[in-house]
Amino acid sequence: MTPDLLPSELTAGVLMATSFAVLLTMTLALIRAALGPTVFDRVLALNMFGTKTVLLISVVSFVTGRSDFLDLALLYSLMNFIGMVALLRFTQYNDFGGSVAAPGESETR
Amino acid sequence: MIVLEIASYFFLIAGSIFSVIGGIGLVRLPEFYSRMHGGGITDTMGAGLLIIGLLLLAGPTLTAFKLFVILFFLTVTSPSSCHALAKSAISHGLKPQLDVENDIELPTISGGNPE
Amino acid sequence: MTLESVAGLYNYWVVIFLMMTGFYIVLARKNLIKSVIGLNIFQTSVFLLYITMGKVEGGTAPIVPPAIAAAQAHAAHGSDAGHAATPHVEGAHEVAHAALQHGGELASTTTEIIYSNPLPSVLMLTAIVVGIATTALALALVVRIREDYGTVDEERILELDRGE
Amino acid sequence: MTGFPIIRIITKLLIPYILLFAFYVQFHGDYGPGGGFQAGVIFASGLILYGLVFGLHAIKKVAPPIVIEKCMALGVLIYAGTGVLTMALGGKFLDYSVLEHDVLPHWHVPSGQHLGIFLVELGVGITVTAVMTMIFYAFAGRKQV
Amino acid sequence: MNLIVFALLALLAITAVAIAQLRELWAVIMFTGIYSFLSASWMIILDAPDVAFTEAAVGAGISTVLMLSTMALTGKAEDIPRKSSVVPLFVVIVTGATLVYGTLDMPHFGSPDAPVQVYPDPSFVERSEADMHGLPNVVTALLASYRGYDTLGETTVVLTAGIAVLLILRKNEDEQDDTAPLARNKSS
Repeated sequence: MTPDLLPSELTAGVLMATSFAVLLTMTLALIRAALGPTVFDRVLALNMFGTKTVLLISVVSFVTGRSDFLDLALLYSLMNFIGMVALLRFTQYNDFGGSVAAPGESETR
Repeated sequence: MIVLEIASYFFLIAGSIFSVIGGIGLVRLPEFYSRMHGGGITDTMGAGLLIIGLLLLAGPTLTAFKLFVILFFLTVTSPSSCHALAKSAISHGLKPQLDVENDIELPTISGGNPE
Repeated sequence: MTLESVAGLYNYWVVIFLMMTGFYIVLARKNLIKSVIGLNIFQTSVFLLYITMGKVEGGTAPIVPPAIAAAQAHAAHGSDAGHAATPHVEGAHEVAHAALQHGGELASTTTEIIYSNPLPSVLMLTAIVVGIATTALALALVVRIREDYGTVDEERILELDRGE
Repeated sequence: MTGFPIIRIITKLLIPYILLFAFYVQFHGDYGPGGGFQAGVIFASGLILYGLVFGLHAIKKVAPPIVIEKCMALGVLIYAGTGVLTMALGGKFLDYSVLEHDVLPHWHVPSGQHLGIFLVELGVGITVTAVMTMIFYAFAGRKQV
Repeated sequence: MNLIVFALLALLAITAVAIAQLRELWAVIMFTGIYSFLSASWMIILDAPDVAFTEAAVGAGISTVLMLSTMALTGKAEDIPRKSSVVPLFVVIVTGATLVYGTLDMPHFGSPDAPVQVYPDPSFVERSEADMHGLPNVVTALLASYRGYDTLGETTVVLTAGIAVLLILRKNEDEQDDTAPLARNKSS
């Protein structure tokens, strides 16, 4: 480990507390995703879970002192958005290829 | 320097409190549209404050730039997908439960996507 | 079964739990898409097993931190003019030490940086992308099966094959 | 997704950054986490996001299947071609050290290994992007029976 | 740090069980995305950022899209359980117990004397410092240079799988759903 990159004791303590708060939130989101009576509850929980993962990665990269891994957090936020769009498209149109997209056209359903 | 650290502690702790509150709201609130409020709190206040705290901790480096980009992505993507979710829910006929005392005719929120 | 060995082995047990969950899904569920998902979980647990083996206690990721890397490159360019000669491993150590002393604020570290093993990472990295390609192949087969049999249920497909 | 104008706008806003990020991962892969496989997947996800939001015909205009099809093989060709190039220069197959003094002697490439890894990762990236995009086309272009 | 890992592993196990238990397929696919995010987070803590990068991009992005599009093509079939799940459970428990018994002789987690760490001596990190003239990412160096043949093979496998998917799924433009004679009388 590279000692110069590590945060000080107090900072590390605060970062650990923060990461536990984020983990707790992730657990709560997981509970909602498992319970979720409707589709939309689950998708909402998934969205929130993705955001929390981004935060967890950022905080953990500060704890371990390798903050050059923040690229990963960036990627997670992008992938979360793509997954959300795919789920929305699936719940709304239930197909992926259709010609629903041309501006001015009316929707197929 | 120490001021910055204390400020960052403040932001980090505030952000974690907001995310936990939002998480509790997501689990305990009665129906979808109010749960969305809980999700919104964690996605904006929680995430925003946490990343601002980390920004203060990072100082003016490449790390700070990356954090700023992450903040930008989060603030752009998360509320818009929440919006799309709500819109999709309304067009699927999921009606918000309104706690109304009298028997007033409910405002027609559910007619979002007439086809 | 001491506490020490529990602390040393629980990672493997979690991996085995995940692996068995995937296996159970493949065995117990009849839906073909669900089976593919079970295979995916199994696959991911294998990735995790390999990555777990590569971790070294107190190590960091096998990417040289930018500050040290810059110092190292500088030192390397300074010392041996041509790249043609193949330096020995001791040479590399000296370069690393020189880099540590070179990079001003890093001078206080007498301990060397420990890196985790990069080899499992490399193996799994390619395996993930190959895995998604083969998963896509499996899903394509599922789509074709659905088109020909009208169902993705294993038992139903077997019944149709028997001609009922 | 005509029902979601905000998603359309946000997607238009995001896609350049996704593609830029993919290039960053591709060409910065020697220095940080990343490389051809990851960059290919990210680039393909950018294209897939466009396809999801604006429809298959729009993405087929941007990335025509005929071109993408050729790119699938082009990546492997670049990879293997690097190996053949090193053989032609007198080294072993995929032994990048010989690239150092013979190819581009006036350009200040740090070393032959750097150049070789760059070319190889480029090939991997092209193949992975093309294959993922083609798989998406194949799945999305199919109608439900 | 250990506590974070414990919490992550617990979440991972819960997600896996949820995937096994849930009936609605699209919810299962959603949980697969969560599983992928979680395992990628664990990979970062286990010092493999490159793998985490790939896993996050593949598992949460492409894999979700592919599975959802497959579902869109196959219909929202519910996953009906078999009549008896005792036999699979028994098989799984026996296999798992055997594997756990096998781990008892494994080197402990993170031990630097494990065969994995000792065998290529000197390790690739030190070797690449000498060979690669200051290429910081050892994983990339290994992937593209030391194991160049292997990566060429993997790329070819990806290409082959892509071609196979195209061969299976591609239709001509004019040829519309004239396959599937069985499907018609079943689904009607």
